[in-house]
This record gives sequence, structure tokens and C-alpha cells, in this order.
Amino acid sequence: MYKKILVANRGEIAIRVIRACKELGIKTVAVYSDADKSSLHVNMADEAYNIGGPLPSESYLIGENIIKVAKKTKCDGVHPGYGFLSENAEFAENCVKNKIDFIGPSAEAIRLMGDKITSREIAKSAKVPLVPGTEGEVKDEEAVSIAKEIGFPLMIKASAGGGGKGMRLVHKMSDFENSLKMAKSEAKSAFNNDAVFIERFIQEPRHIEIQVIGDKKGNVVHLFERECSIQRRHQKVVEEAPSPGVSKKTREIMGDIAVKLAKKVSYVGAGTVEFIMDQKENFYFLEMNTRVQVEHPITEMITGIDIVKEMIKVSAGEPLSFKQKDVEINGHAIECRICAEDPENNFIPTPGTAVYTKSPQGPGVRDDSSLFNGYQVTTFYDPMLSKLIVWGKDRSDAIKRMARALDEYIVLGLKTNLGFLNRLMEEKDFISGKLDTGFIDKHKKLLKTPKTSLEISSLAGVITLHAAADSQTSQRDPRFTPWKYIARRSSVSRNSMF
Amino acid sequence: MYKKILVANRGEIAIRVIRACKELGIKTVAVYSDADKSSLHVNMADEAYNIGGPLPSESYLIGENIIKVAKKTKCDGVHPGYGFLSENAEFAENCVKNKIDFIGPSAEAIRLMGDKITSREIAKSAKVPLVPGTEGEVKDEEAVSIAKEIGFPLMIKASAGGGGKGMRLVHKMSDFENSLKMAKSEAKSAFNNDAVFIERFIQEPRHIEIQVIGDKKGNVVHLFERECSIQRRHQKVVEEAPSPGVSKKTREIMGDIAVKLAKKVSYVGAGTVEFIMDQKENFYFLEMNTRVQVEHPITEMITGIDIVKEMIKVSAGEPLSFKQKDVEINGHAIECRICAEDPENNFIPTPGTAVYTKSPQGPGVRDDSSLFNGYQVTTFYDPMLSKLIVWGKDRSDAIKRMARALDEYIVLGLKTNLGFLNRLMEEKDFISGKLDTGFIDKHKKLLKTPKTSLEISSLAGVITLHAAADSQTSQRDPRFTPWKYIARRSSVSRNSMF
Amino acid sequence: MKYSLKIGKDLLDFDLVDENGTFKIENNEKNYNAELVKIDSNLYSMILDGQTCTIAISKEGKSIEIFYKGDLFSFEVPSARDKSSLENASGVDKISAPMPGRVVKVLKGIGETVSEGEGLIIVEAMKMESELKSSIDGKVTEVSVKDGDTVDLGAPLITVEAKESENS
Amino acid sequence: MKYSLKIGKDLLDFDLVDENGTFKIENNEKNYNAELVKIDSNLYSMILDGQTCTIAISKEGKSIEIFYKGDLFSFEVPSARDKSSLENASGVDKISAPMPGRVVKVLKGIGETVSEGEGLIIVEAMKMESELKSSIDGKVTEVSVKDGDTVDLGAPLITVEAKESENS
Repeated sequence: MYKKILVANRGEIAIRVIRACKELGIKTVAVYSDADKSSLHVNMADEAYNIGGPLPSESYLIGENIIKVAKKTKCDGVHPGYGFLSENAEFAENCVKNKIDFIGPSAEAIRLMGDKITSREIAKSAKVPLVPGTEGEVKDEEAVSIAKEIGFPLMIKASAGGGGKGMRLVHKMSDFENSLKMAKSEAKSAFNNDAVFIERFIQEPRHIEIQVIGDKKGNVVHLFERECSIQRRHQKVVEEAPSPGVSKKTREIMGDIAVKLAKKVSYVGAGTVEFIMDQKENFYFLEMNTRVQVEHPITEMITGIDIVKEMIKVSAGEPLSFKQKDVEINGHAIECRICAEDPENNFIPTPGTAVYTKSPQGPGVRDDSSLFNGYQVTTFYDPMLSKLIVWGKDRSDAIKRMARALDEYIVLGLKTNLGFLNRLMEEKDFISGKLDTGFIDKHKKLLKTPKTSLEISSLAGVITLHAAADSQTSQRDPRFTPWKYIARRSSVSRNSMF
Repeated sequence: MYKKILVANRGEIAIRVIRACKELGIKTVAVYSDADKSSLHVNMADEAYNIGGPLPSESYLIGENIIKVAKKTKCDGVHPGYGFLSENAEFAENCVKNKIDFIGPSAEAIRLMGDKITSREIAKSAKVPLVPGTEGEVKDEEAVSIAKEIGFPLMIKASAGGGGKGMRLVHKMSDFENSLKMAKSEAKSAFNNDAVFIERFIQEPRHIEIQVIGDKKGNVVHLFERECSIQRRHQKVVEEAPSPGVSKKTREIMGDIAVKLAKKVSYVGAGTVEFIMDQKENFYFLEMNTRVQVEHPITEMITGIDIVKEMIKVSAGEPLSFKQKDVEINGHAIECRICAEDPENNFIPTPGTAVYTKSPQGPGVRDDSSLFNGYQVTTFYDPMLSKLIVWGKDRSDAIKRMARALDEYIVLGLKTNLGFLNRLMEEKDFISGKLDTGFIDKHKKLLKTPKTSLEISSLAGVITLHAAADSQTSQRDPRFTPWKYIARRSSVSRNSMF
Repeated sequence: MKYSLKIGKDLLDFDLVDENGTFKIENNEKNYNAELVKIDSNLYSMILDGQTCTIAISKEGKSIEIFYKGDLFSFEVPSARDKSSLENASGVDKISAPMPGRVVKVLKGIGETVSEGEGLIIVEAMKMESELKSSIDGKVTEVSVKDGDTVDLGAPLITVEAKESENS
Repeated sequence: MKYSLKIGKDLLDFDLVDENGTFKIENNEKNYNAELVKIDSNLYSMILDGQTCTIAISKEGKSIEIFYKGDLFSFEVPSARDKSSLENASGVDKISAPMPGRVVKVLKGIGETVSEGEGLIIVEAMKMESELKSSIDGKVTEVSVKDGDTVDLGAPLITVEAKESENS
């Protein structure tokens, strides 16, 4: 087992890895940029080293410098987390060259799955379903028979295209030939190239992904699926496991396929095979992420497997501590990504300082956060503040618990998506599991702060104002702030019955 | 199901019940004493009412007033938590008389199990093993045969006794008659009464208890055992489930016996049957607690059953949501009670203010606490600050996780047992599961703060002193406190490598 | 006592009577009974007509931030000038940079007519592009940046004036 | 610079050199390199010879409380008088009430000889009885309470003086 691991990341995932190391008895080295001097991950590691400026390209992305720190501090492993260098094959290779284990798959596996074309080819060879379509140009004479084969609805797209020009959604055969003509003529005039290709159009698509994990003995096990259809700006915001839209049978098939794909590239460590799925459970390969995923905790909650510890162990050469038949789904888990962003304003990030925060506690609640009072959200990094994860005995139980936990969460000082998430947990369509990646667009009312909240807040605001004014006129003790004043006075007169 | 529940308690258990109610969609009413005006349980409930002075006898113990609040606020249920009125049969009766459900067993069941003699008789009739012994005086002529029957080691105790006088521990038959004589003569001279009785002496006893839960249809299910042998002042401080000292076979027998006992009194709700067990797994009935137990969360963690929600549901008339065959042990859970007390000084409570606190987070960690910055520990109530609970896939995993979580816990402002608990998680005998109720006495070194901690703390202390002195001489801006000064200056010069 | 709070462009007027720590408040013809109990540095219980609400409050200078049920409300104490300007001219939408970033594309030029909700400019920060939209119907009267400019937080970007204010 | 801290009856002496925010500290012939980085209101990282320690600090007046690894250490800034009295007469143990409570039993009377660790008085608070013990060998010179008395925090209870100090 490793003696000391360098954590080549920041924020909650760096903390996650440090916690796993502590529980495994492994020492940790943190690295940090100038912007992260007083971050929690720096505080929690055994040693910490500054690696440069606040921009990722000045610090967290410079593999060379990170390897220097690892060597100087005698680390025998580097954990890349997600993002930054986690899917950088060259960095993985350089770690190994410097006799430091890269905790993740081989550089080769990263390279193969990282390339869109190669990964599709591998997927095809592993019989992983791809979105039906012509990869190349469609000739007029074959178009109709191809369209029949692909099935409807389908999408005609300009080969040279982009921006919606030369694109046609076709719902039935009788419209096909006409649409094809129009698309081609549009493509011709827009790009001076009338080549088009055809692809099945996935209506109300769901984002479903399978967690896999492999060891160096050639074992690969899948840990079931996660549904990540609730997205904004094409980024996940709420994830759950298992998916309310995946049947037992589909789950097994998807799992087997993901394992087969991972085995094709001798996959070691944690990885995720992403699929797009329609509402009839037809699913198609999107891509494979060759690293630990942001939303890995929900899988941990329903399987009892600590994915981060397991990836460290298999990287150190241990066999997986379980076989496929040992893993079972127990209950239901949901994760909400709590972000500094403004749902009312297209989820635009809201940099600033979290002056006061309070995290939920109690049964079934896990908070993987990097927050503290005074935490600063800068423009340099992702505005995610915390991952709030709950477990419940079933989906309904988990949703109610998430609602309760979100209600306990307090972040004062910057706008967050907490209110939106609060409302989401009470939205009928979410509760009934009717999810697709267009969910948020279809439920725009969830983005608005309720009138009653403004009303209640304004009352608290006016009392604050009054207390400040009042204390100014009656001030005796300079330390007798309006706050103390309110607390001392009104607590005495609180609803008393006797 | 209930519409509104009054929570007749304070602190973490009141919060626990409020959380369960929120997740069940039930409104809550809190009651509070003058000392608890700004407590979290008051803040988290939908409504809150003051019920009197800070002494429990002035507030939380006055059932009459609590029922008045429940009636006025139209509550249909009262949850008593633990302590206070939770095992008060009269209060349970009065709730029912006022058409409010007492969420717990019937007044009859509370009464029967609350009386030491009656509960022993019921236990006997349910074939629950009792500590072998004569209940009454032992006559000289029968003494030897009784001693043989009871077995060694045994204890001779003065019937009129107390304080160790007239007490003899006898290890073998050959010492018996002589010891009996001495005990009797000692009893005679101390109490002017030479009557003695004999009881089996349980060496290195373990405290093992079985969680049971029953519904109004006559179903009772047990949720396995908890081991609570780590005690100070005869009070539990660390609990775990399952017990490392209980075999599968003993677990089944104990569970069956506990269910039988509960059925004898038509038990409804959550209850606990407590046993004393020797190191060979012989176990004997101690008592039954007819309420939710402080340490219930560890059972929740290994079974996935929410005990508090379940007791609310069965009280409302729903059948148990599971059968005996459905419940299984999954992993291992440990609870540490974090208390304001001084382990170096016989665990004496340490009232005061927790000026700054930080709770651990991350995988497998649950904190049921009533803490916040500024939380005051008074002499009116129990000094427990928090229950820290962890889950791990096995005992070793859980211990390491608890060590990690304790290490993250910060309570500044009053002495706590956190340091002791920290050291306990690294104690060989604890790790190997060699537990008995005398554990802490046998491991007194765990009570001492380590020299290195004093050394490190004193260095932080002297830097603080220096910064304060330094800023006094160089002060320009009055808001430029020593703290800001330290932060600003030293963060720049932190280990930089490039 | 009369108090006003400003949120966004709206002005809220209150009449508050302090009855020794419990407050009778009137706003918009509604009446409330409220109390505020301090828990922690910024954490309060507000008891509003008998119901408990958990609220976090911070006050700095003339601005008051209130966190309630996941949403953050930023109030300001309006100045006398604020009050009159709010009441008279609400027909100008000055868009400024919501965070430091880069201008990806200016979508509207000076003199162009825009409707409420129409995109004016695309800015990029934290790897995300955001389209900033007009909050009123009107005409673009000022464009302060061009494609590719990097801008600081609060930098003026583009201004729209309502048609009515054109006529005034 | 020379600094002293008092903890219990012990006086710790330090020599601290401030090298622009990193500190070279000498105590008891040991040398340390330390830095302190502020995280939160009371939370600090101390980097001690390259290793990170999480520490919480509060300072009020002349007392400094440090939380480290679950233990709380209360230091005081010794006054000049403290220093001399600490150095000269350590032979008096004045027991005072560790919390408000009730005296259950006074175990030793005036003039009685006691050894270190021997029980002097039993007090009750928060439903628990505690025996307070002598920290020195000596003689009881003062008993300020009797059985059943209720006492406030810090009330003097009983005083033991060492035999040596008797002779002085």
C-alpha cells in the first residue's frame, strides 16, 4: 500500500481523497495555487505546497511541477481527482516515468477513451450500441432506405454544418424526402457544401451512466447506474442512483456492456460509461470518463463501497475487494450540487464570499463540501460549493430527506441554487421521476424566488433596519450591537404560555 | 398519520424527532425552558412555546403544562424522546386521556417494565435468563448446595448492606464456607443483621442490548444488538453495532428472547432490552428501556431502518414496514457521545460556552448534534454536545473512519472528551474488541492529554501572544486585528517551492 | 415608525410598531406580528404570526442580506435621492459586467430596437458563456465595449432606454 | 523576543524570532520552525517543521485557549507577580468549586494531614458527584464550606498547604 499520496487537485474532491487516505493510514501532500492558500484541502493534508498562480494553467495544470513536489516529498502515488490533469495521458505517463503511481487507468486507456473517434470504434467493437446513423455523407439514392433503417424521428445534419443551419428534424417517412431536399439546399447555400448525414433523434433523452471499477488482475465490476438528467448549461446539477427510468433488465444489460467496454482497454480504477437513453430505455454510448466522477458518492451510498479507497487499493495492486455477484443496490441516493450561481439569471456564477454557512446534519445526510465561514468563490475555478448527498430506503424517502436537508442548509453572502433545489424536491414531475435533460427548461417556474420568501425576508430586513436605527439612538455601550440587542430583548418575550 | 406532533424534549433528540417529522410531512411544536430560548430545537420546529424555568422540574418534567400546549396547538401526538417524561406512565396515560397519542408503548407496558421487581418476574415468565442467585436470604444449611448450583466466581452480599461491607467475592468452592462466615460476621457488626444472599459474579461484564420495535397489530421485530461496554460513571460513552463479542448464534437467541419479552407486554414502539454478558457469551437480563435510546442511530446505520420514523408510524396505527426476515446487518456502526467533560478530572462536566465548533463531514459520517458557535452548556442538563456516528463496511473500517471524523471535530471554549475518544480509537484493546465495562479504568493512560499536544499547542499559543504584542506596537488600522495580521502575512510565505 | 427597503428596482414601504421586542408591521396593506431571536452570529429565528422561520442575516453599511429557504435577498436602505429617482424614471437598463470576464459578442448596436428579454451581449467568465438580456422594451443608447474586451466586475457594457423616456 | 505562558502551575519560556511571518521558536532546548495561517474566525493551520496541524485558537484578555487533536489547553499570560510566586511558593493548593453545585461531604478537617491524590471534598453538580483531590502532600489549613452548602463557580472550598511552606 502507498505510504504517501500527492493529491493533485483542490476543493471538495481533494478533501475527499485526503479523507480516504487518512482512513487508509496514508500520509497526504496537498498542492495549492495562490488563490487557495487558506483552503480546507490545504489545511487537512499533512503537508502542503504552493505550485503557482491562481489560473489553473499557472498551477494545477502544470504536471511537471506537481511531479517535482511529489518527488521532493517522496510520494509513491498521485491522485488526480476529476478535471485538471485527471484525463491527461501524458501526465499519467510522466508520473510512471518518475516511478510514482498515477492512481487511475493506464495512459493508454486514457488516450484510447479520450479520443472521440477511437472510443466510438472501441465501443462498436465491444458491441456497445451507438446512436444509429450514417457516419459519412448520405447519397440521394440510398437516403430513403437508410432513413427506414435508422427509424423516426431522425435528424438530418449538414456535414460541414453548425448553428442549426442545414438541420432538419423529421418525424415521419412521408416528410423525409422533402426535408432532405431542404436541408441540402440550406447546407449548400450556407456552407457551399450540400453533404448531409442522418442520425436517430433521441426525444426527451435521459443521461444514464454506469460506474465501473477494475483492478490490475483483469477484474472489472460495474456498480450500477446513475441518472444525471437534471442539467443546466449542459452540466449536471442533480444526480441519483438508481435511475427511476431504468428497469432491472436494462440495468443488467447496460452494466454488462460497460464492463465489456472497460475490459477492452484493460481498465484499472474507477471509470464511468455515459449513455443517452430515450424514454423507452433504448440507450446509446456517449463517452467514457476515465476518472472518478463528481457524483460518485451516490453510488457509494447505495452499494456501501468506498470508490475512492477502492481505486487507491487497486492502483496499489490489490484485487477488487468484491465480485460482481457481491454488489447489490440498497436503497436510493440523491446528490445536489450546491453552486454559487443565480438560477434567475441563467445560472450565471456568482463569485463572492460566503460570510456565514451552516451545513445540514442528522440521519442519511452526507455533505462533501469545501465551505467555511469566509470561503471565497473566485472566478478562477468552478463555482461548486458543496455536494449534498442523502440516502433513503427508497426514492420517495430520499427526496423527502433531501428536501429536509436542503432546508437546513444556509449559505449567506452569495446567491446559490439552494432555493431552486428546494423547489425542485417538491416538483411533481421530479417526484414522479419524469426526467430528461430538458427538465429545467420545461420547469422554469422553479427558477423564480417565491413571492412569500421575498415577503418574509423583507420583514426580517425591516426589523434589522429598525434595530440598527433604534440602537443608534439609544446606544450606551459601544459593544451593544443591534444584533445583541435584538437577541436579548425578543428572546424574553417569545411565545410564553404560562 | 399525525398532522402535528409536540416534541416534549430538548437538545439533539428533539432535533432528531423534528427531522423525522419533517421527512414525514408532519408539523412540529417545540417546548423550551428559559435556558433553551435560543436552542436549535426551538429554531427548527414550526412553532415553539416556553414552558417554564431552567430546572427540568420547572419545565420539561411538568406533563400537565406540556399537554396544555399540545391541546392549544392542536397536536395529535406527543413524542417524549428519552429521559424527562419518556418513561412516565402517568404522563402517557394523561396524553391518551386528552386524546393525544403518546408516541411510545402503553402506560401499562411502561409501568410493568419500569418496576424492577415486576419486570424481573415478567422476564422470568418469558424465560429470559436472570443473573443466577438467591433472591432472598441464604440459610447456612443450604448455602453450600446453592453455591454449587450458582457456580463460581460468586458474590456474597449483605441483605441489609451497601458500601462494600459484608461483601465477599469467592472464586472457588474451597474458599466458600470461610468467606460466608466472614461476610456474615461483617454484616452482623455493620448492620446488626447477618442475612446474606448469593449471586453469580460476572467477570469483565459487557453491556449488550437488543433493539426491539413493535406495532399495534402485535408484531414485534428485533434489530440486533448494540454493545455499550465503554462507560464512565456507569454511563455509556461509546456504542457499536453489531457487538464484536456476540456470535451469530447468541445474537439469534438474544433477539428471540427480547422479542418474546416485548410481546409479553404487547409492546408498541421502540424499546431496548439490556443484558449483562460475560466473556463466554452467557447473558442475563438487566432491564428494559421503554423508549428510544440515545444510541439508536448505530442500529439505524446497520439496518437502514429509521427507528424514529418507524415509531411514529406504528404509533399512528401503521403495521411495521418490515418483518424479522427482512432485516439484515449491513456493515458496522460506532457512536461516540461527545460531552463537555474533563477526562483528566474523573469526567467531571465542564459547563461553559462553545465559542467555535466545526463538525466532521464526508463519507459515512453522521453528526446528531445541537451545537452551534456560542452554544452554552449549563448545569441544568446533560453535558452531551453531540452524537458522532460513523458507518464502515466492517468494524476495522468503522474505527478508522471514526478516528478520521473525530480528528475533524473542533469544539473550542470548553473541555470535552474528544481527545480521549481520539486516543481510544487507536487503543489496541479497543481495536481488537476486548471490551468490558471496566475498560476505561484499565486504560487510564487514554485520559491524559499527550505531551506532544501540549508542546504543539504551546507553540501556537506563543505565536498568538507574539502577534498580539506585535500588532499592538505596529497598529495603524483599529480593525487590523492580530488575527488578520497573522493570516495576511504568513499565508504569503507558506512553503513555496517555485 | 416608517421604513423603506429597496430591492432591485422596487421600493418596499413598511410601518413598524415596536412593542418591546415584538413588532407589528404593516406592508402593502398586510399586517404581521414578528419577533427575531438570535441563535448564532448570523442565524436568527423569526417568529412570524406564531410560526418559526429560520433566517440568516448580514448587514454591512446600507445593505442588508437575508437568506431564507435557500434564496438570498439583497436589500438596500434607499437614500432620499433613490426614492425620487425610483419613482420617476424606471426606463433605463444599464447592463454592467456581473463578474470579471471577457466579452464574447456584442449582439446589438447603438440605435437598435430591442424587446424585453432580448439578448444584448454575450460575456464569458468561469468557462461559461452568459447572454445578458434587456429587462425593458427600448432602444440601445450606449455600447461601452467591443468583442474580445476583458472587463472588470461592474464595468458598464450596454445601455437600453425605454421608448417613453425617449419622448420625455 | 522572550515570551512566557502559564498553564496550570507550569511556566513555559520561549524564545521567538519573527522572520517576516515564519517563526523560529526555542523552548526547553528544542527548536521549531512554525507558521500560522488563518482559515476561519478561530481556525488555523499551523505548519510546524513542514507538517500541517489544524488548530483552533481563542484569545480573550490574558488567556489563550488552544484546541488541538480533541484536547483543550488554557494558557495564561503570566504577570510579573505570577512569575515570582510560581517560582517561589508552589506549596499551596486552593481548591475552588469547578462549577456551581452542592457540597455533598467535606472529607478532611482543618489540621488534617493529606497526601497527594487524597480526596478532600465531594461536590455534586449536573446530577454527578465528584471527589476533588489534593495535588500536594500537606496539611489542611482552611475549610470554607460545610456539607450541604450550595456553591457558585469558583467559590473557595478547601486549602492545603505543603509541609515545607509550613516551615517557611
